[in-house]
Amino acid sequence: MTDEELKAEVTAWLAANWRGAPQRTERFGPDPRAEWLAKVRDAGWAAPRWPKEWYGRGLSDAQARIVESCFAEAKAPGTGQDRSNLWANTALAHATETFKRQIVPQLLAGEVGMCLLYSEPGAGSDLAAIRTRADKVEGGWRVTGQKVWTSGAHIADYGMLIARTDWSVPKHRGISFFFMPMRQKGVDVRPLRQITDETHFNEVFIDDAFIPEENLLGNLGGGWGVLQTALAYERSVMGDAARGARSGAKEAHGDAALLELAREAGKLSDPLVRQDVAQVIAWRMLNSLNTRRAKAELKQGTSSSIMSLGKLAMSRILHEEGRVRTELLGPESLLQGPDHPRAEDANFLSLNAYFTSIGGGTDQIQRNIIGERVLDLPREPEVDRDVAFSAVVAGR
Amino acid sequence: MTDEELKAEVTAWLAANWRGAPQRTERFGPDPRAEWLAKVRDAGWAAPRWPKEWYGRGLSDAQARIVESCFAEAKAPGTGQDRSNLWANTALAHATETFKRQIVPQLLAGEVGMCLLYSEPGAGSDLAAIRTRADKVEGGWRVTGQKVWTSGAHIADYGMLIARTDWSVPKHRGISFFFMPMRQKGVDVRPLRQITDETHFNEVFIDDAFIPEENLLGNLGGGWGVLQTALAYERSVMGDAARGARSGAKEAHGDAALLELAREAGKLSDPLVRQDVAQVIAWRMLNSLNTRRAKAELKQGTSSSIMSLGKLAMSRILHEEGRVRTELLGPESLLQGPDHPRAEDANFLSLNAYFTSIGGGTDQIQRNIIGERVLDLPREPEVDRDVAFSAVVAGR
Amino acid sequence: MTRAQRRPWERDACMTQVMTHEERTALRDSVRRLLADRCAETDVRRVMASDTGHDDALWRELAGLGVAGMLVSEDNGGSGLGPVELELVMEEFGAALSSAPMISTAMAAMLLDGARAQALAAGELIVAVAPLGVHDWTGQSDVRVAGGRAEGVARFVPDGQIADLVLLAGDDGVYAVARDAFSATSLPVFDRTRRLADLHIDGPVERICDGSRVAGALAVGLLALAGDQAGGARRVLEFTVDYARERRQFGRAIGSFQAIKHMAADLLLEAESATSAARNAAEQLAGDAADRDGALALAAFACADAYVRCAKDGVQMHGGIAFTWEHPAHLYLRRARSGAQLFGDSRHWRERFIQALEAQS
Amino acid sequence: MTRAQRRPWERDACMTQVMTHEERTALRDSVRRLLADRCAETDVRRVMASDTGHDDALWRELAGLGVAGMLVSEDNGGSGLGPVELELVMEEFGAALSSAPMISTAMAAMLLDGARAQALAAGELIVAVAPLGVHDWTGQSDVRVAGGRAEGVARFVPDGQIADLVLLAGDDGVYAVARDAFSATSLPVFDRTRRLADLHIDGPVERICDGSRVAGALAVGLLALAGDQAGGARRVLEFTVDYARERRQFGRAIGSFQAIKHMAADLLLEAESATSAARNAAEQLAGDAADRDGALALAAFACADAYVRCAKDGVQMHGGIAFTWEHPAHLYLRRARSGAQLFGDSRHWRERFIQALEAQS
Repeated sequence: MTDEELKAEVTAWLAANWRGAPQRTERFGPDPRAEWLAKVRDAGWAAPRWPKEWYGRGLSDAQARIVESCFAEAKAPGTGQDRSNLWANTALAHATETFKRQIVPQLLAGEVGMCLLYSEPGAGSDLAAIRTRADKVEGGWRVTGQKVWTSGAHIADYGMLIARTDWSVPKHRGISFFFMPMRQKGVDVRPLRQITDETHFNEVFIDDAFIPEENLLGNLGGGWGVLQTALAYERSVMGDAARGARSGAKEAHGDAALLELAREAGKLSDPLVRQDVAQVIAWRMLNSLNTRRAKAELKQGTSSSIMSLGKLAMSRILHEEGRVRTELLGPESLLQGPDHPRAEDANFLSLNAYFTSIGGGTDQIQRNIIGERVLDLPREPEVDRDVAFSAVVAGR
Repeated sequence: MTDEELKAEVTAWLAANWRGAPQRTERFGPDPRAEWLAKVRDAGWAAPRWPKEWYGRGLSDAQARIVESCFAEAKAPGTGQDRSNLWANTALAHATETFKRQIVPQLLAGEVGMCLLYSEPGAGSDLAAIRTRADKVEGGWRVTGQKVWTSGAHIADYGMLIARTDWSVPKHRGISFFFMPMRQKGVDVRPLRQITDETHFNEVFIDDAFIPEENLLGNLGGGWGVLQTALAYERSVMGDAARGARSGAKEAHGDAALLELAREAGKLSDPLVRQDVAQVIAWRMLNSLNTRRAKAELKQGTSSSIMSLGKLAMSRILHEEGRVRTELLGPESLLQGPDHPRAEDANFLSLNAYFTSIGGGTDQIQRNIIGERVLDLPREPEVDRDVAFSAVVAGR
Repeated sequence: MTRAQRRPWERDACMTQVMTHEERTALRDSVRRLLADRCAETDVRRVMASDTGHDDALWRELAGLGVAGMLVSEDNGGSGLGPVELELVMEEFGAALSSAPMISTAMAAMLLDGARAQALAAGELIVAVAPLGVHDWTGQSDVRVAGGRAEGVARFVPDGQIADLVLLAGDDGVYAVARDAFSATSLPVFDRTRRLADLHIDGPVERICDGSRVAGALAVGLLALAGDQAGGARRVLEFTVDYARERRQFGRAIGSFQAIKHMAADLLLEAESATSAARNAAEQLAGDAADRDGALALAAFACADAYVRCAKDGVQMHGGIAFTWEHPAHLYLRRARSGAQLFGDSRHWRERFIQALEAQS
Repeated sequence: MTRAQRRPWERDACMTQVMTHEERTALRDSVRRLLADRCAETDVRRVMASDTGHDDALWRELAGLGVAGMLVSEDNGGSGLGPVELELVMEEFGAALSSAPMISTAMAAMLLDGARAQALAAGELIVAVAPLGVHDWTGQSDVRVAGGRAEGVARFVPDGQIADLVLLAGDDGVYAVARDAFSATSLPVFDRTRRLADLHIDGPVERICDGSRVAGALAVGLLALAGDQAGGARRVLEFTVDYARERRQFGRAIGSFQAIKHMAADLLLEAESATSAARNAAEQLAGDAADRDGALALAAFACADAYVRCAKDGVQMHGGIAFTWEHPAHLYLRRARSGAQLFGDSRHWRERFIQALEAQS
């Protein structure tokens, strides 16, 4: 099929079928657009790069992008999930045949809610130190443990879970990866209140919950590898989703916003304020320029070390912008709540900056990664590297 | 003897003997005041706390301070060496009887020049990793190796040397401590040019130099312990000798100096400059207040964790003052030399700040020490702790 | 305050006799014990959630220990102590996140006499102080006093929501405003351990002293805040270091990693410097020293900055656990942030500090 | 420079054709090879110790590669290249601590035409540029031009000590001063790789163009300096990281300690951001973009600050060895410090940056 034929087919199909769909407002949970998504899936547009057997059309990347651009033009959602659907990609790559048949179509249509069950209270920076255990029983596994920092667990049908299935080997080697059914006795989801007074996350208490045999992804004990591919998907999907302010335009913390706040506060003629505002805006711009350069260099085939710096840079930007906003507001920053949106923004930003500087690997872990993977500095001696995890636990 | 009698005796002795002496201008090397110092020594005033056998008078600390205050009043040097003479104290505590008899009187009279042979190019932060070797021969030791950051080596008669005498044990345990004769073939002293373009230090190349048997201090292999007491003496003697500017009053970098520079530069009305200047002066004051509080707490018998912070604090002060002075001078700071004393000061301070932030343990080492010894945080895993030093060297 | 103006702890004959080190330690320990018992984290959270943000029963008990009347002369039923003791006690209040109206009370003690001072010392009378005119650190109050009446709004007044009496403190005099002549709007504050109110004033006032006492009251308020900050900074560092010793990742206590260890060392320098600054300011104030203004200004910004940094880095060092509401780290961060604005920000006080240096040179 | 004013690389027809990525890389590589060969550390130290601070033979060779005439049009014997190529080459000059008079030459190329431009491109004519009036970043020059003569002192002029010709660049016009109409006092500079001179001018001048070209020349100078700084920052980080990989203490490479590793990671962010800023400024300048002034100002302070920080922390990370004269780390620190003053300090350029933002918003 030529590009033109493909374009014509997609356009015609959209013209015949697309009548709009409800907006998705929650990032997690069952998708209100499920009916439309099922239609897209059944027509083969959901994951056009995938083989026909898996609801796709086996298109090349270039052709798939044509499909995506037709959908984008029509403002219709649902295509390109072969790039963007974390859950479906992970399942397709690693699930058992039986389970894949069941779950992939549901995931493509957004018919099931999903969540991530990775971090634990005792395993944050050191994720491989998880202690949630999955013990083999007739027909599946019994799971007991506790997970934290889970988004959407209260509306999820399945959780992508890492749990320890072998305690006699070093920590990375005894982990397995599952799709755990969430709606069962033994899974208790509680909201986790953040320092920002929001509850975007849950704690999940798992007490003798059951996972059927076929819900194992990858090999038993090979969960760390599955996790790495899932995390890579997640990174490429989520991009840089650091949020700024709470009230008003959440992503509006560009250059103009801070300058505008300084002007509003009557402090734009203050030479100290000008230096501070200039520096924060400069860091934002430098981060954008770095990203742009990284992409350009990747295209030119030269390797780019710059990509990894974004999160660390953003962490400094957010903390420093919180400080400058606070300084700009003076006593007003003592307040919070809907009647004081500028103070709310400054305080929220100051606290939520930790979402970036701690979440998804602290700044400290990030510097380790940059030092070791980008600058090729030697790793630290790892005391638990070659030790059976049960011995590490006993050594506490 | 009553305090009054003691005071009368010292005063009378000084009245009878003290006629002034040449000033000492070099911190190292033979002392031009040697004749006077010998007189003080022979009268028993050089180290009044020491026993009579060792040129002292066996006085209590309180009485010794009376002697010191009489000397101070007369502006006569030479007493209180039982507190201040690093070399004599080390020798008295650890030298062999034979060597002590010879060297202690010479040291008290400043008749011999001394230097410290501790650091090596490969053993800076990790001082215990020295590789200068001392091999046993008939009647003494043969030494080969290289030392750096030695002050006064070119005018020294002896160097206090640490060298490795046993390679088969972990690094701290194979070190011995010597008084090495410097004026011999096999000891080559070369000036070391610093980034400030000064040469306060030397490199010392040692090639098969000889140390007589009796010049060993402490036990063979016990040098690390001797070193610790010598370092403790040194710290208490030297105090905080971080230097400031090169031209003019070297120690004048107090509060007034920076303020005065800002005024001279016509920038004292600049609000940014005012903030910067205020902050540097504040850090200096806080450091003084910390020191004062530490001393007061020590007197009250409560332990003080504050004392250890001074060097780290001073490091920040010096680097930041260098920055602010540079900022104050603007283009003038591009210059150097005697015709541009303000620029010379700013640039010297900016470079010489590393004397404090690197010398005598880098800021990084200092933070380790504070973290471990003051805050009781656990040490890092030490890969070379229990390994024969020869194996550590082989593992490079 | 003018040099000549004597403060309560100087006015009183017995006050020339300073407390001994042992007496001070005993006072501090008794406050510490009471707060450990009655101002534990659960109590702090309970008071945070309450309407008034005030634990009156605890305040009465503190008054019983002589804390409320610390700066009130013994003639007036107070303990007749001075800035050094105030600062020491405030370190405990700060460490415990106490919302007791101690800063307001200390300031009021510098302005009140007689029966009101007595009621203040007994913990029966809560008094808020609103600095006006050149002393208005908010820049937003607009109360005008004329003909025995006052009208306008005093903004961001600490403890205003529970005040029985308000003192308007301006250069031209100090005026008492009784309960029926003002209404308080409790402000929705980011730091719920330190309540603030806008006071809408409209009614008769009573002139209680001239303006020369105001600077002394403000100095005491600033000192009390500095003590609170120094105590808070040390406490947040303390529990952060405790956590770093216990929390294990990668098979090691996280405090064994240099990233954490070195942050802790830097914070120790900050927290100890803040403590030195606050205690020095107290001594200078007690001794009526020549560089008192500089010492106070230094304490103001050194303590504010140190607390913010310790609280901020403390959260970072904890990692995820401190991102939860139920962990106390953010309570300290909120308190540090509110203290850094109260009575003027660090930039203001650095400017005042260099002014003091200029005046001396 | 006014928007309408076209720069050489636009004036020339062939210049609309930008160099390909491969051509640029080839240019950079040839400069890099030449510098590796002829501007190694020993060469740098030799030139530092010399009276003139200039390696004329190397400069002629660089001219032979087309570097001196980079911004000179092909008509005038130049290479007719643009800001993007200039910036790239300057990164190499900065990395190698080259004292070649490239910044001056690039600025002069924006102001000269004809035979002089030709001699400039050939490396035969060294031209120093002294910005006057509103452009005088030193604030200390006092040259007056009137009646075909100039008199006064132009301060801190780069390469003034070797200049055959001086261009006085003011708002009201650009004037050439021949060798016999000025005398140069070579200044005792802290960074001996970047020589400066005070020029005592007294004699006839020749008006060569009006003042509208001056801003363009200054922009090119600023860009060249930014490139130098970005290249220097990356190089000092590079050899510091190399050292941290090799140097062992406590039985481990020091780069395995978080204290060193994390500093290196932070410096990488600085050095890469500087590089992005400098290259972006070059593109904006080449494209005559609307936010060119902002991009240049951003590069000016981002590159200066990044270089100072990388050079400073680089010394610290090395430890004692970098406190010696014979180690090259301090040469980079000196160069970073001199660049941070040249053409105005970071504070000045942050102010210009926010002005550019205001103009856009």
